[in-house]
Amino acid sequence: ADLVVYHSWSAAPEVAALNVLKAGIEAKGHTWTDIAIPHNTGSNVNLMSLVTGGQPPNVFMESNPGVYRDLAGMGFGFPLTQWYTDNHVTENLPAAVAASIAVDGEIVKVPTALHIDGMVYYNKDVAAAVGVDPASWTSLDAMFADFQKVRDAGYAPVAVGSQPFQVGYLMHALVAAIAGPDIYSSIYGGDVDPAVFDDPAFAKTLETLRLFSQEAGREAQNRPWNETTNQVITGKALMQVHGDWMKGEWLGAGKVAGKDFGCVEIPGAKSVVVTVDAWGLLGGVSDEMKAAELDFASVVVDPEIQAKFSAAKGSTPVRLDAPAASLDACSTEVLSILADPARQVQSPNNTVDSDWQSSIWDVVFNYWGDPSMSVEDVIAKLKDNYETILG
Amino acid sequence: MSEITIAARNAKGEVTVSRAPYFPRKKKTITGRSIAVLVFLALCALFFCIPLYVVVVTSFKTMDQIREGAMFSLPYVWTLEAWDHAWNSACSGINCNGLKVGFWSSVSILIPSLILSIGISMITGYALALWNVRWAGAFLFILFICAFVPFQIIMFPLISMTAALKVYGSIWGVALVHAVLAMPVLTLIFRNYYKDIPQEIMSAAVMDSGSFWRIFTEIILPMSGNILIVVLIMQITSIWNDYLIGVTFGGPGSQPMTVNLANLITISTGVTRYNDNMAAALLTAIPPLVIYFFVGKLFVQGITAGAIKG
Amino acid sequence: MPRVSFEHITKTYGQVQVLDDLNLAIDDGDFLVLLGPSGCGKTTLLNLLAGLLDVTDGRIMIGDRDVTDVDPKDRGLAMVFQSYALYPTKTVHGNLKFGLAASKLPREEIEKRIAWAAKLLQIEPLLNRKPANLSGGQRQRVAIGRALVKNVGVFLFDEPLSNLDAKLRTEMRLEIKKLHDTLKHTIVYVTHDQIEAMTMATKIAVMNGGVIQQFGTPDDIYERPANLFVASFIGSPGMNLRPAKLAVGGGKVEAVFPSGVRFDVSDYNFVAPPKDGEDVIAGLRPEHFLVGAGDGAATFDIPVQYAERTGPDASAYFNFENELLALRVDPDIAARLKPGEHATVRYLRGKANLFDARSGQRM
Amino acid sequence: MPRVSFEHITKTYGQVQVLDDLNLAIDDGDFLVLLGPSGCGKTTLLNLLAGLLDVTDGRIMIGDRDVTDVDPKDRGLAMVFQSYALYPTKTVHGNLKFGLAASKLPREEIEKRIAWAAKLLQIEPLLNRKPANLSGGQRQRVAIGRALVKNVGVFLFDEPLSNLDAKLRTEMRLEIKKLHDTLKHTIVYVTHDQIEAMTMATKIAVMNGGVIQQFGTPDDIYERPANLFVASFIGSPGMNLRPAKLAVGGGKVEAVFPSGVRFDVSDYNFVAPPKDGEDVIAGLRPEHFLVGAGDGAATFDIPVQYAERTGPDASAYFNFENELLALRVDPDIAARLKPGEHATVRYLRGKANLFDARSGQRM
Amino acid sequence: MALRWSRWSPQLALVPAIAVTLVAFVGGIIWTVYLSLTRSRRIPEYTIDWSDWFRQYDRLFRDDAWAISLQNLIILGIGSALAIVFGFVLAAMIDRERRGESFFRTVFLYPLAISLIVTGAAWRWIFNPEYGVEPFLHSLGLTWVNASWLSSGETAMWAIILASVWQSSGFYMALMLAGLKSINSEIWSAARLDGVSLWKLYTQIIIPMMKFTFVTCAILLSLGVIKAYDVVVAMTNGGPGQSTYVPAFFTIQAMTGRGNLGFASAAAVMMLVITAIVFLPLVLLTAWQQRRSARIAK
Ligand SMILES: Nc1ncnc2c1ncn2[C@@H]1O[C@H](COP(=O)(O)OP(=O)(O)OP(=O)(O)O)[C@@H](O)[C@H]1O
Ligand SMILES: Nc1ncnc2c1ncn2[C@@H]1O[C@H](COP(=O)(O)OP(=O)(O)OP(=O)(O)O)[C@@H](O)[C@H]1O
Ligand SMILES: [Mg+2]
Ligand SMILES: [Mg+2]
Repeated sequence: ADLVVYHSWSAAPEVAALNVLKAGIEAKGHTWTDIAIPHNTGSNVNLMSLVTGGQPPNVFMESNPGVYRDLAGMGFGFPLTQWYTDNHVTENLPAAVAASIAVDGEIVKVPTALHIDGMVYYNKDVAAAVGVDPASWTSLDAMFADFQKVRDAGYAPVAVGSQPFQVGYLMHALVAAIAGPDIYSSIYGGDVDPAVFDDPAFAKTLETLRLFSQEAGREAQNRPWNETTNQVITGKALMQVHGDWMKGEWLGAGKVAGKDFGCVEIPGAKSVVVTVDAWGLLGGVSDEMKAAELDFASVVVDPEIQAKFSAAKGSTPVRLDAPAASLDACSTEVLSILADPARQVQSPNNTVDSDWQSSIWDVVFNYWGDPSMSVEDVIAKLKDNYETILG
Repeated sequence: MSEITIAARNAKGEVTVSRAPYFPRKKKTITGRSIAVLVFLALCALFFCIPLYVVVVTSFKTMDQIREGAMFSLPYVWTLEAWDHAWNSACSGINCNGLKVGFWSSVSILIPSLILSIGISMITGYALALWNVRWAGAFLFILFICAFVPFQIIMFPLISMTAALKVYGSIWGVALVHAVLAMPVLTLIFRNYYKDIPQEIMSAAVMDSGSFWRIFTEIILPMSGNILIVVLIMQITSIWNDYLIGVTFGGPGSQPMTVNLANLITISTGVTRYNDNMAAALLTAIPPLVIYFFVGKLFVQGITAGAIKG
Repeated sequence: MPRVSFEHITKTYGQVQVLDDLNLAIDDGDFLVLLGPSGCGKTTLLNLLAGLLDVTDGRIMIGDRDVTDVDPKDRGLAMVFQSYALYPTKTVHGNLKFGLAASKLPREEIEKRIAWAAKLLQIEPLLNRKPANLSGGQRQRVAIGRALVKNVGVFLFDEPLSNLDAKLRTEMRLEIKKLHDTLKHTIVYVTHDQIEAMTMATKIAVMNGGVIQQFGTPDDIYERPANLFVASFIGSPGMNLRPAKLAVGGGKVEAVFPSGVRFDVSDYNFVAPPKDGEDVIAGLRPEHFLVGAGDGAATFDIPVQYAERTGPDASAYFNFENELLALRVDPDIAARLKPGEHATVRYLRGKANLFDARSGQRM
Repeated sequence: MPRVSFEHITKTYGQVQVLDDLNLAIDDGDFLVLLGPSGCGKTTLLNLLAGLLDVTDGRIMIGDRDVTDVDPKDRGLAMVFQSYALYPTKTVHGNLKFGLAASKLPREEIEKRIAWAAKLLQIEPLLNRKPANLSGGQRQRVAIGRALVKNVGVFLFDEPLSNLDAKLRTEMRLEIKKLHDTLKHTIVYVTHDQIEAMTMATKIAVMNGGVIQQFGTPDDIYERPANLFVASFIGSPGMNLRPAKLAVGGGKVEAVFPSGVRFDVSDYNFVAPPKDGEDVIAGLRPEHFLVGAGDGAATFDIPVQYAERTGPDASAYFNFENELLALRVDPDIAARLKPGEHATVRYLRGKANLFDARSGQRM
Repeated sequence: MALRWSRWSPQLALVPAIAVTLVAFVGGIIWTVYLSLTRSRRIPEYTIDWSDWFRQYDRLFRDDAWAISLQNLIILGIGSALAIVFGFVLAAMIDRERRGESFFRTVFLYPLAISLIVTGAAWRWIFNPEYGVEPFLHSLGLTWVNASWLSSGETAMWAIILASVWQSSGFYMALMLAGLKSINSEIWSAARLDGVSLWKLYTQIIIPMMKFTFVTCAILLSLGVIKAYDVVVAMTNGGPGQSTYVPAFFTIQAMTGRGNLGFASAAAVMMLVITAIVFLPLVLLTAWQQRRSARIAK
């Protein structure tokens, strides 16, 4: 059958990874029709308008649980729990993955890539030249303490891009790392509790974010994350804190993990944010099409293909039983971090109302760009938004 | 009688020959004020050309040179690599066939969109301006209001409507939406233009033929040259440059070139490949630019001929 | 070729009543000129006949047919417009052909008619040109041709000459008249130019304010205007209109002007017997004055104001009772009239017009 | 009030030569009318004088001043435009005042002049209106007012009446003439209307193709046209122009028409002695014919084509040597002329015009 | 003149347009107004909670980004008005100095042909503090220049205004040129003869005479300003912070970013209200003027 695949990827590593899947699909006798809508041009509304317009794609990349609920409400739900059990996939998934693919207790997504949202990737050459070792940092204070050295050596300590999405991700990674999983869940989890905004740990997080923002020069305005990454790759900056998908950029530039660049979690992190990129399948279609969609799912979660996919994309396989030989230093690091289920929290994309999330982004981004805005202002604003949106 | 005029003219001819200028005058050269005006205009023209210059120059540079900064400098080596890449192998999603794919789908969107949007508005404008229709005044007023309605306010309803008509996600869906959104303004433009067609011509045509369509095709349509040029140019550029409608209403295979371009520009690998981006941007802009350079004169003429009025 | 008649026609635009209970009948083969000042309703009347406007009340007959509600193209008439209304994008040939658009005639018949009209109007060499490339006179002929090919009995013309310069106008006037003489169509012709009306019409209807003031032959209109409006509208320089009092007695009827000048109107063809002391307006045409003493209805000894020569003629203006009195005189005589000097002028017998001062009607 | 003269003026637009070595001098207080067909260069000449166009070659003098390179506003003249060119955004008062903008006059002086002009032109009640709210005649007066307030010696008018209807045109014509009689300004007035030219001018310059064909008083122009162009341009219906051959002999000079009719021109005022057998064109004015036998320069017995009445007059057209011969006749006589019948007409002595058939110049 | 030839064909020919108007526009607006009263998220919900029907608007009025959007709308409106002024100046100069008319016209018009999505890239780059004009000017020694307008919330709107003036001036120039050419040439002659200074001539005569053209331009301009979306996406994507939000951008953002159809609908409805407030006076003015000029023509 002809599968219409909707996604928002078009960076080279992403496309390479998609091609891995495409080969798998075609091996099963299906064809792949591509609809690509870039990020930040309203991808999920576009998905919903495709659905409303009566042209829903068969397979779509989507994490937001709300979308799945909406689709189920419109008769397009495609429950997969049974299929996962029948095919013995569930038992091989890390806890964070298993948690993120279920919506209201029913598995509806097909996980394709695993990332940690806040990882430190640093240029080993720069580190060596300056004489700092990020792997040795045990706390953020230690990290900031080394920054002066980096500056003195003529490098930027940390590359940042002033874009809502980069700042938003950094923020929630910092919340998980500094304020810890409980506060994180009270903000970015399914049930928001505005009381945690008053927690001193949250204020500390904001102060830390301010430190990062001070690293952003005028030229950081609107700088895309791949350019940010590129500053580190080309040795202009020491490090970057971002989702580990930036590894794709490193690999794309022909660099080798562990040799050219290193990766560590945010120093002293109390917990890490796990992003699972996942596909949704369209229900309410013919049996033939359902079979084809399930073939797609089986290709995606196939351990061999996972390994190849991850290598291409720069992600970590979503299965614990993916061939270990294919893992690079950073993936190994990620999997080792994920060994402790208590230190994992889910990406907001999987849990939280997009309205709420984007309001946090707005507030945080304003804070980032406006030095005169105080921590108290942020907290007041967030509380206010909470009243409006969820209250 | 004709002989006579010739004779008179001959007489005048003879006088002319035997004459020398008595008060010869220096040929006037350009005045100071003219120079000032021309200099000012030239500076403005320069300002207007800056973005185009930057885009063009960059599209011919290598990435190495671009990294040096100096965006106003000329390329050290002129290379067509970026153009080739943008046209043939740039990726949009999983398909790396370059912009040429989107180019053709843009063309195939453009044509039905033009026909539909101009067709409906033209006939409506004609009926409103030259025929006696009921409630014409009220309808015109509503159209006038509609012309001001922001697209956003009816975007969502339009999705449902095109879905109900089973044209969502196809070229026809995009064409229909273009026609709907352009209809109020274009109708007003056509109506204003047709209003100036002498009433007597319509009277004559009604007495000669009386057929609505026949008068339209044989008399009015051929008289619409000026306005058609203006509207065509306006519509070609706005349809060709449209992104939002294409991305919202175009399904797989019917997304215009601008969507490809956005895919290319918004996310690209590693270093932003400015040269590729600029080449792609130029490729996207070429058709409307070509039209402007060649028929821009007619556009201004059309406007001057009263094509667009309040 | 049918008779055309308007019966009790009323026309209002919104609140404005433009025509009010108008009646008019045109005989077969007549050349009727509708003459009147701007805005008097001439075009309206023509458009009603053509069917381009709806009547508010009344009936329009062409021959025995009530055409009041018939579609314009089916009324069997053809119209020539002021600006010709040629289709600018069609060639002359195309213009003539489109005139037959609704007729469903066979091709050959259409071509035959076009050839006939083109020949008649001498526009054969122009058939492939566009109107923009024609001179004013040629356009005019094409417009007439477009009407001719329709082969109908009634022709309407709406000020077809008013866009032309004086010379061409004279020529086209003659051509239209010749055409009428040849083809004997019934013609309704609108103009506000009295020369046109006088020279072309077999009948003139003088209109004012939506009302027909007088309907008659050109001579009637000029020589025996029915009322003050017609009297003052026709003629250039206009008729001199002066208040006077009738003096009946001694076998004589005289009009006495305020200054005491007595004007003999005994030979006037009164409609009703004149009453002594009645207030009248006397209408004296400039061309019926003669300079110098002699026999006449009256003799004036009045000062010259000035004289002007207009080419073949001259007009002289005298002061009579503190108003200008216009006379048409010979240029040679005009040259001799010196402003300020007195001169004796007399008025021809039998040429005066008298109007009731109150009703304005001819007496 | 100064004398104006054009000396050897040449004007080209790009490649097109519009005026060629033109010379013309206007005396102080003259009312000069530039008369000619459309496109002959009248407006060009006026604009050169006003300084709105630059001459290509030649010199323009106003009084003793060479103004060829002087700025329009400093030439000391005022102009009234065809479309009046009133400033639509200003009131009448503002229009008059704006015309003095550059003059740096004291306020009171400006107001005094405006009051004077407004009074003279009777536009006092209109001073606060905008041009859009004025009638054609009122606009005309304001335009003249704007020129008057400038208090200059030379006035230029570019077809100021051509936008008006016939009646208003006659009135305005008189007003302008009166104004000239009162103020005695030098006036240069452009028109293509010969009636306007004949009635207003003290001098007329007839132009054609950028060349002055004749310069003289209205009578000169009408009675003694200098060449065929002037002869055919002036008069309506136009002069009848017919080829003939001179027959000199027996103390008589005669023009013999091809049909053999002999026309006695012994009393003609030849510039050069007439030669026997010379080819000439005879110019006969329609109004110099008389119907009936009697004394005259020639007698024709020719068939009537048709006659038309134009109100006070009538024109009759005869067939003479297969072309129409136009005559002006009395309406009563016209009524008696039946198409097809022969009639005898004669031409007044001493009224003929003769032109050299080759050069077209008056003999 | 109202003519009688009314038959079925013209009425029928209007059916598509009337259908489009009623269904798409009138229907669409009603639909959106309705949605703005619901709690619709990504897909429409059709239940209205009447006890709290105003919630979306309530939220909108308290939303800082919305306030910024409105403020920016005004700034953009005032700023873009420069396009009219600039367009007029260009037109006046081209009209006076006929040399090179067609060349200048083409140059000033070409930005209209290109989508800002395309030229936005160039503009962003021009304002880039690393590669753009600023380092270029600094290298010329003009180190006091700050041309990195996109980097700060205070100046980012300037960049947007500049780009939109750049894009639209040509169009206004064309309209103005048309207006200027329709002015009777004798007015210029009269003014020259009167010795009126150019400044006075333009300010007191020409510009007032062209007020109709100016009103047209103003209508088109405000239309463009209210609908402005592309230019923001192309130049700043709303940033820095939310400093360059405008209502149209806000609305789309509410739909795409926040996935909140009800909220977006409320914003869209407010856009319509603003449009009405801005245009009603203009529309009435135009209608009044037209009636007046029609009366004068009589
Ligand atoms: N559509 C209309 N609405 C209102 N009044 C109108 C309309 N058309 C014409 N009129 C009025 O009707 C009257 C007669 O108009 P009509 O056009 O018949 O005059 P006319 O005699 O042809 O004048 P003209 O010589 O100027 O052509 C005028 O007063 C005119 O203002
Ligand atoms: N700007 C110009 N460029 C080229 N030719 C011109 C220009 N202005 C006038 N002409 C030509 O010069 C000739 C004289 O023009 P002008 O306007 O002086 O005529 P005119 O006698 O005033 O005619 P009208 O009676 O029509 O006003 C015409 O043939 C005209 O075509
Ligand atoms: Mg009329
Ligand atoms: Mg002229």
